[in-house]
Amino acid sequence: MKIQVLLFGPQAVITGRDRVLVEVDGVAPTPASVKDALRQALPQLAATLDQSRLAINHQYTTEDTPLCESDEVALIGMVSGG
Amino acid sequence: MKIQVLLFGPQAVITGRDRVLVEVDGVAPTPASVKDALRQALPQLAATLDQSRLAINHQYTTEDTPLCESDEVALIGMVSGG
Amino acid sequence: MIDRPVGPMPDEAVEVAGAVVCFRGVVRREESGRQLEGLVYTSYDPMAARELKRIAHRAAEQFGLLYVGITHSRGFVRIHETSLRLVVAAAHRKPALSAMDTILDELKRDAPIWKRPVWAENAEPIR
Amino acid sequence: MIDRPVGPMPDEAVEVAGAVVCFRGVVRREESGRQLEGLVYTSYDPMAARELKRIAHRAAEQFGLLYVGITHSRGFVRIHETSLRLVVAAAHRKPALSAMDTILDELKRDAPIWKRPVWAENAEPIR
Repeated sequence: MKIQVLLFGPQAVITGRDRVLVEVDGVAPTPASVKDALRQALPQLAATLDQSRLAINHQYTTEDTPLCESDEVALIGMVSGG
Repeated sequence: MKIQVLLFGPQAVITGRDRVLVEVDGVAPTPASVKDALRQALPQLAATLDQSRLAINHQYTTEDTPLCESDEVALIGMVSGG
Repeated sequence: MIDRPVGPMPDEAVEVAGAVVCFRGVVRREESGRQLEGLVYTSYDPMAARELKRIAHRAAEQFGLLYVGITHSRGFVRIHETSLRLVVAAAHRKPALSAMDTILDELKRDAPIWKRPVWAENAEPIR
Repeated sequence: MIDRPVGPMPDEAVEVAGAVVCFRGVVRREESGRQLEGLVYTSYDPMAARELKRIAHRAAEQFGLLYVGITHSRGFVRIHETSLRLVVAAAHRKPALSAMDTILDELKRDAPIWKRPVWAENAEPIR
């Protein structure tokens, strides 16, 4: 299953892109497996992935929530608001 | 030695006065002895004297600071600013 | 009004400030379940100003503040109106918020200021 | 601007508020010792508004707040200008100050907002 992941902030700068399409195994992959796929697809993210969270449809999610193809998935890391 | 003590707030209301002249023994009496004299002169203050402090010339003072006759002495208790 | 801004002027403070916090203490509409018209604040005057200044300076030093301004009302303050205003500026948020807490604690403990209620039943507020 | 006042309207809040605290986060003139022209804030938009609302609601419940308003700037904010404004009203001071601290911690941790520096050397600030 192909999942599009939105990128922001320094992670968008490091990778030079604001979204990435990753291939994830399984019918309902989890955020953890999306992170693994990101690590492979964009090695520049490796150093910051552990402190990053995935948001699904604008909400932070746990590592084992199953994903649907229609979900809006975003990688949220290195935030610096305030 | 006679010392005039200024009274404020509820302590002025309880005693019905904004100052009181008390007689204190010694050449250089201390705030502690002024408090004792106040306790005798105005028994209505007894309940609040322990949580009150004396100010000498607009500064809080310790119980054993010697007093001069020219000092402005005030009893500061039951404050409620803010 | 007792008004004691302390420390460098706001113009200089703003050059390095990262956090500005303003606290307003507001007279509530009741006390012990009884409706208020307002509160009358009295103070022991030269000493009240001196204590506010001392508290502000001490906090400025302890927390490295860039600006402290304390304003406390005197006389009648109607309900919903501000009786106390405290402005603190610091390079960062944490010292600004800690200082605010400390300053308010010390003000309530040390400032020779007293309030007395004017109950809503009284037609004439005391001024 | 992301602007999410939360809770009862100020008019109602003022009826019972005893403490109103306003926090302003100001863009400082330098970062890591280097002069700034300002900061550019970007956000993941529907989510940023949603997170601010969630944080405000949670704090309102936890601390019994009467009013919470969070405003975060988006785009270029020049040095010495305000990037974040937080207003909290409560019956008493302690919950207002604690809530402010908690809200700011959570905002910094959870709000999908990013800043990037515009250095003073750049003649053209990025907008």
